[in-house]
Amino acid sequence: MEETLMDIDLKDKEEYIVNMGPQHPSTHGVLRFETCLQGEKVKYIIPHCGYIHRGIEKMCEKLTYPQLLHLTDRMDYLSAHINNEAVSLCVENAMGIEVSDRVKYIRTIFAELTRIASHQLWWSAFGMDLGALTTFFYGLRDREKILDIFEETTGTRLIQSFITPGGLMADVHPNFQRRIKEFITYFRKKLPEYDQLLTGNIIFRERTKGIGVMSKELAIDYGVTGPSGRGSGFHCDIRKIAPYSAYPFVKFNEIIFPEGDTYARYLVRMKEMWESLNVLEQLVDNIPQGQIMLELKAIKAPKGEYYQRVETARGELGVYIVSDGGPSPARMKFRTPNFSNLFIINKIASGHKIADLVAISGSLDLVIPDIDR
Amino acid sequence: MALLKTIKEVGNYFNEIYDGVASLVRGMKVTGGYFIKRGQIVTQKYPENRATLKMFDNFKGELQLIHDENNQHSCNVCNTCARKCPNGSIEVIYKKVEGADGRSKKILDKYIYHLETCSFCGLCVPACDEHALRFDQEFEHAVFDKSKLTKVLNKPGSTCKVVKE
Amino acid sequence: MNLQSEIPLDYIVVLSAVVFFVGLLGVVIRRNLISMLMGIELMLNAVNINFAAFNHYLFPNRLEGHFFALIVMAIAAAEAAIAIALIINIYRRFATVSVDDVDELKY
Amino acid sequence: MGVDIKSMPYEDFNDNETLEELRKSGSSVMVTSLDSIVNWGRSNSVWPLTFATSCCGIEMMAAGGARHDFARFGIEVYRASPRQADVIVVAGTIVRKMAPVLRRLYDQMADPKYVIAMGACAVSGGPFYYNSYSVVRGVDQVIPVDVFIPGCPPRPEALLYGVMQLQRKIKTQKMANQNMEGAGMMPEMNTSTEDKSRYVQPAENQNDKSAEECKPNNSPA
Amino acid sequence: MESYALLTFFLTAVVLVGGAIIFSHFVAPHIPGIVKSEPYECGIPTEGPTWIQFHVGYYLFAIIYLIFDVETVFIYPWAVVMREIGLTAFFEILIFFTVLGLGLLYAWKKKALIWE
Amino acid sequence: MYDFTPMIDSITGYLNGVFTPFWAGLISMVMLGVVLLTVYAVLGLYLVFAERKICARMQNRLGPNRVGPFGLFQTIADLIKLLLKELIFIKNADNFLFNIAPFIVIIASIMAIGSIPFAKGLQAIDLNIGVLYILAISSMGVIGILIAGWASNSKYSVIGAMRSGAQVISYELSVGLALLCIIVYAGSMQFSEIIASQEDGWWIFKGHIPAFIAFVIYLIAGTAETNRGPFDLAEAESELTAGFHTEYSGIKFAFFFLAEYMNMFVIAAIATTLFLGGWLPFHLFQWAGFNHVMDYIPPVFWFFAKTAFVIYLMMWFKWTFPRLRIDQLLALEWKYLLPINLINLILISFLTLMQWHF
Amino acid sequence: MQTEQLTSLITALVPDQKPGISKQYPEFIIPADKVNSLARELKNNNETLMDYLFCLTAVDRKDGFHVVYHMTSSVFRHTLVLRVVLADKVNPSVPTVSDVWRAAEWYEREVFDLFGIRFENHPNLKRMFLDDDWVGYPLRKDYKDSFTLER
Amino acid sequence: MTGPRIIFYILAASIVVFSILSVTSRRILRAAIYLLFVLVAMAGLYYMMNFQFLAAVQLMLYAGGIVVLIIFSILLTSQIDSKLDPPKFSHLLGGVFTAVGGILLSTITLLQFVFKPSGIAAVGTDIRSVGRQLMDTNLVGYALPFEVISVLLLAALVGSIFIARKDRV
Ligand code: SF4
Ligand code: SF4
Ligand code: SF4
Repeated sequence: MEETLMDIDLKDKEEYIVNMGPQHPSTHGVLRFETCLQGEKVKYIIPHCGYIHRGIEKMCEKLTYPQLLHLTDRMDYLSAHINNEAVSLCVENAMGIEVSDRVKYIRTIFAELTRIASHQLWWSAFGMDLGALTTFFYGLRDREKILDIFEETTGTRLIQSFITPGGLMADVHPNFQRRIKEFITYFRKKLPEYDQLLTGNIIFRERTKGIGVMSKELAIDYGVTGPSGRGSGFHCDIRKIAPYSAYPFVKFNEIIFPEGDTYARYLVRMKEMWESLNVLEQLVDNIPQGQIMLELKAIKAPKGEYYQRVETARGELGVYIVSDGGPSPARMKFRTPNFSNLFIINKIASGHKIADLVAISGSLDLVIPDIDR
Repeated sequence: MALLKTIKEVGNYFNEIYDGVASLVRGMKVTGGYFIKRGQIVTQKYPENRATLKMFDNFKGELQLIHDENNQHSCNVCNTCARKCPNGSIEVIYKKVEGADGRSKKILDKYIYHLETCSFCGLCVPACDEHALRFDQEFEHAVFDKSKLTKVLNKPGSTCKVVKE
Repeated sequence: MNLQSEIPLDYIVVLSAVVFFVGLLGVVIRRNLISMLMGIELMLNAVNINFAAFNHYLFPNRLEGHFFALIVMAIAAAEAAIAIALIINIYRRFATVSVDDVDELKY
Repeated sequence: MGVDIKSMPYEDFNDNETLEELRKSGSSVMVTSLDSIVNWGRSNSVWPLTFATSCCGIEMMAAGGARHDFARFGIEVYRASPRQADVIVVAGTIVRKMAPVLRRLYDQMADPKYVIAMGACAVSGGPFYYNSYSVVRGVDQVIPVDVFIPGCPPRPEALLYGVMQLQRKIKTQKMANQNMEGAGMMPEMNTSTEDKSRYVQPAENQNDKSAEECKPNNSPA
Repeated sequence: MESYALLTFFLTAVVLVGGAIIFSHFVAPHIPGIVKSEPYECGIPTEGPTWIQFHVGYYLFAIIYLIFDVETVFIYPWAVVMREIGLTAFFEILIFFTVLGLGLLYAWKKKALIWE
Repeated sequence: MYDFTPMIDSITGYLNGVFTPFWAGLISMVMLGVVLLTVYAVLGLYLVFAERKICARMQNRLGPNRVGPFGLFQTIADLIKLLLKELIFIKNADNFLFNIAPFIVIIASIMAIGSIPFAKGLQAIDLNIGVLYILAISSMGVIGILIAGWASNSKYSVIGAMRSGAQVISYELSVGLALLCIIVYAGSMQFSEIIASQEDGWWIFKGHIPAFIAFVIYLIAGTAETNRGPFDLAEAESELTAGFHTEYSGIKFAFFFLAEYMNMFVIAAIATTLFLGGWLPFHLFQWAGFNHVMDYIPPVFWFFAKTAFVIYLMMWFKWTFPRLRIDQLLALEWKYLLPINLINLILISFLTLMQWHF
Repeated sequence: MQTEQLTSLITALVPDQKPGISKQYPEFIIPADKVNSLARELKNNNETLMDYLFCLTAVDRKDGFHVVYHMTSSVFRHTLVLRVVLADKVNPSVPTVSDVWRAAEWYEREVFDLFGIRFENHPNLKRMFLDDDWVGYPLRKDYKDSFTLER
Repeated sequence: MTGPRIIFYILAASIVVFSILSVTSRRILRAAIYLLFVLVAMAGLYYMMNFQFLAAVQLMLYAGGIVVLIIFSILLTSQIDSKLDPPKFSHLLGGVFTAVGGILLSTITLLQFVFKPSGIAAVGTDIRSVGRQLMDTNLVGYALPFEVISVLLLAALVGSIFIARKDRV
């Protein structure tokens, strides 16, 4: 198969191998691309992962359900909340309990805020990858507003640890709604600026349009989901396919662009931020009253196997729990979005230039611990 | 016909240039705007603003064993918090003492808190039925010596309010 | 500054002769095409010095030597461009830039 | 003299004892004024290596962002090449596969070089201290660490505080023994041929100091 | 005086760089190591030769540059006297540019201006 | 007013009076060298500082502010740090070339700075081929970059060097051609004469649109020639870590860093001199009063203000735009700038022929 | 497609299938040697079109390793789970499905890395997360090493 | 000893030394750098002869153009640790003999001839007179060569692209 060109010998003298990573600014962490180049053209890429394989799945087998949430937090740390939501939902399904609407609403609000924050960070970093250094600061500036909302309620910024099977760790702070409304108005003003700075820019468009084209079939075959998949026209938003939490109560559009190039993936995320703002607007004023935490004697999934799919900021997260009926799972598997999204890179980036490789890997929005777990 | 096409091509060539330059100028307006406008700087000057810097009430800084003014805490050595902690950051070490009624009682000897492994998951504080724990607002932890991060939370000479039989 | 009054013309002419023959030496002893090209450049430069020097010393009222030097430079540049193109082509075909190897590898 | 940091009183720093020891240790030569100039330069211009492995890296980026602005300390010049960097902020988990890489990066940095271990993972393995088969329990097993910043992840302010601690530490150094200091207490190792056994050794159990009878209780409920 | 000034510039630069490097050599720490002196490649020992075989198409840029460099060199004297000489100079440069424009067009059409 | 010629003459006169010509020459050389060095160092340090502050402000942050008042000593601290940083020798690298590369880039930039007219009479050297001299000297810098990348024996370096080589040589053409436009207008290559020709208006104003186009092209090409963003492909951080100077540490690296900024200054200073009237004050046609007030501002100030403006433009570019890809970069030069430039030049010569400029 | 139809379809293809464990999705336990052909059929059959394999993993149970395939159709949106039980706990092996779904290539590598299950005909079965010289397969229940600290 | 003389001797010495180094160095890129030094020193020489324009052209064309081209081609064809073969002994012998013999012969010949300084007043060698003569369409002018050069350059351009493009491997 042409994907695994590990053993191709360098017959052509003009080819050479360059390592990008583990410590490389473009890989956003400790990914390693073993890149074979011809001139500046990428012949093929072999991604090497495992530089941050922390053995989370094994560790989960030793921890109780509430405890292991602090590990899933750290898997895809940019959608920490959504990861936890997935686990909690899975455990709740297993136990056959249903949380109150209030919890659902708050969870969804958190999830959407997380999504926006994650996309903001991605936007910042993507601009950096392409050499537009100022985007980094604008994205982070606006992200701080969301982090403030998180911190006020949960006490931590990046990794909230706010959710637990059966409900939430605490009720939201009284300022919660006000701050979110402020944020919505604020960010609606700032988003057009993002467009002026980057989206419309001719250099940016030249750098992204037609680069790294991924067809819909390819996306499905490789299991590329999330904004990257939707940029190829793959209808894969779990929030629509299998709505959970408060998503059945809100109206929103699934953003789909059929082109499949880097620019399309970019646009999906930009539009998703608008869409998330809409979702937030629908939810924030209508948070019903209700119990924050169900009274549970013990959190134990009954014997059996359970699977839960949710949509994180990067795509479909699946949580697969095999339980023996004890307080901790017998096997815990995370089907993480980035794991699948990563391996498409050889397919879509070979044939382009090195600079395009950076753009493409940026547009896939990789979070390495999510790949390695 | 060919001439028309050429003209069109040349027109496109210049159109492209115009569009490109216009988009560049739009981008420059954003950055330039921030450069000119006053009061856009959002930087908090951390060490300078220490006096006014206040964390949110919920901020999880460092675990604290609550002591009242009599230097008393309310930990009764039930060890729930240590069991709840996912990464063993808490060790509750007790010693047995002879109570007044002759029965031996467990009292807290050392409440060891490993700040270096704590992941601030917040499971320990609600786990304590005695409400003996809380998070304080401290975040300036950096040290030169790793062993300084293992802390004993009960203050020297402190006693327990409620003594478990 | 006027070199005319400070240094005899002979010095410069001898200097140019030295450079010329050093360039020749380079062409002779090196088998690498690029090195040989560098030798040739040296020789051309030696000639240019003469043009300039004779102009400066003997016919300061005219600019002929100056122009000759100028044109030699232009031609040298064109020659270098073609030569490098040839060398690279040879390199591509034989994966070597040594005359000896190319000689052996004749097609 | 020497270890004052602008807008931050000396007493408000942690771990002043170790600092005092550092000041006393080494050669008996007093910190000369030349040293203080040199240290002033070095401490105010610590350029970090672009190196972030996981979650803590995001907070490091946030510290560089507009709100917290690393740059005020003059350390915003992120260098991607270890040759030009002064400090390696280990922000995130280091696993056994990564440890040789980290070591190599550290070895390739030009002296004087410093290490900040940011976050619980880098300090001790953090949430992955127990039960993980691949996480290195603290980067101090791999490279010599100057400043430890606990937290998971530490706030950007905590990182800034850690940087100030590093600046204080730099200010205690002496030119005279710069060829010994900073090079680290660990000999360089050749990562290409190195045997990985050093990370495979179980770390010293931190529970050693705890009393025996507590152990059984510590298992998960 | 001019040539002395030029000489001064040159010497200043040499003194600046040389002095700084020598100074640095004496005062900076120097702790050599095997790994330290190996080439850097993102923390991974380099695979294969560090020397890169370049795509040979690259040198075309250098060649085209050289040709146009010669051209610009010859335009300078023209530019200075353009004003005085007027029409003749204008036509001469017109011819000159036309011929070279053809060259550029040729290079363009032959796709010599594409960096791969 | 504010003519430096008498001052310099009197200094030379004094020296010649006291010492023998040989010693007088030597002393004036030393003085010139010291002055140049000071200017160079101060400019270099504060350009770096200014860039950090300016970009900080564009990004809603403060920038360095803790070292000295407003962080003014920040770059000095950096300099001290870099001076005291270990110089690493790379295995298998060609040490001779590795060490000589910083010399070449710095020599190129210092020699270029020397001939810039800071004010009337405040010019170390006024060659009759001034513009050509600067171009010739700065074409030397690329050799430094090429051998730096090559001698490092690292893959990133070589790719960076190759890119930067292709980039710099390409854009040199545009720089030259854009300057030629003004040379045609002014009919001279001597800086003093070019400035003198702008007494009645700067070329960018009185040269019609072609002069403006030339200015824009010059700015783009100049930015590219100094390897600055958005054309910083040679050290494209997200691709090649640090590009051609990946393996350089300590003060050697600092010199590449410095040379980049100084080249930027040279580019801006030439733009000022040729397009913006050099040290001439800003005049509005007939407003004698206004013009008179302007005349009171010393020419050095005018020069630096204009240069600062151009430098600010270049920084503005850098901090706003994404980086180009290498093939786009070369296409921009060969397919847009160069043809436009050639046509522009013909247009300008036509304008000159017809005497249609002001 | 409804569960009943699926059941009949799969029974037709693999007569010795057994109903699965989980109740959440329709699930079938199939013998190891049939997995590749069944997968191909499920993907290409116009009524199932299981073109999206969203999860492939393994579980270490008492009766052997279970390899579990979660798949869905991007057209019909029905989900199906296949399960293969490998009783051999020392040298488990199963045919690859990476020629059916590309995504499987890396899932299988991961499973090989962490469980030591061999996937026959896999194009590139190598360690993925762990070093090449790592001993043992960490996600097996009996995995022990000297490094892990148990709590 | 006057200033110009010192400078001349320095320049001459560096020309000779670096040109010898350039042909004897076994590292080819070093050889190119030595060549660069020779060329720069020659530019200095032109400068001292008042041919400022020629000096600048020398720098721009030779140092900035041809040397860059040569470095490019070296980068494309040789490795950093590869050294040039030491010359064959016969070649070396022949080469040194020719060179030394040639130098001696020509020096002797040249020294026998007495160049008489012309004593004619120098015309301006500044760029303007160069330009005037270059644009001059009279018999003494160089307008025709000027145009011919453009054709030459065109030919070189087309030729080199043609050579480089032909049968791409
Ligand atoms: S702190 Fe609370 S939970 Fe922990 S041992 Fe004491 S009483 Fe028990
Ligand atoms: S916050 Fe979590 S990790 Fe920290 S001590 Fe409490 S339970 Fe343990
Ligand atoms: S310390 Fe916590 S936040 Fe930091 S890398 Fe480790 S798990 Fe992530």
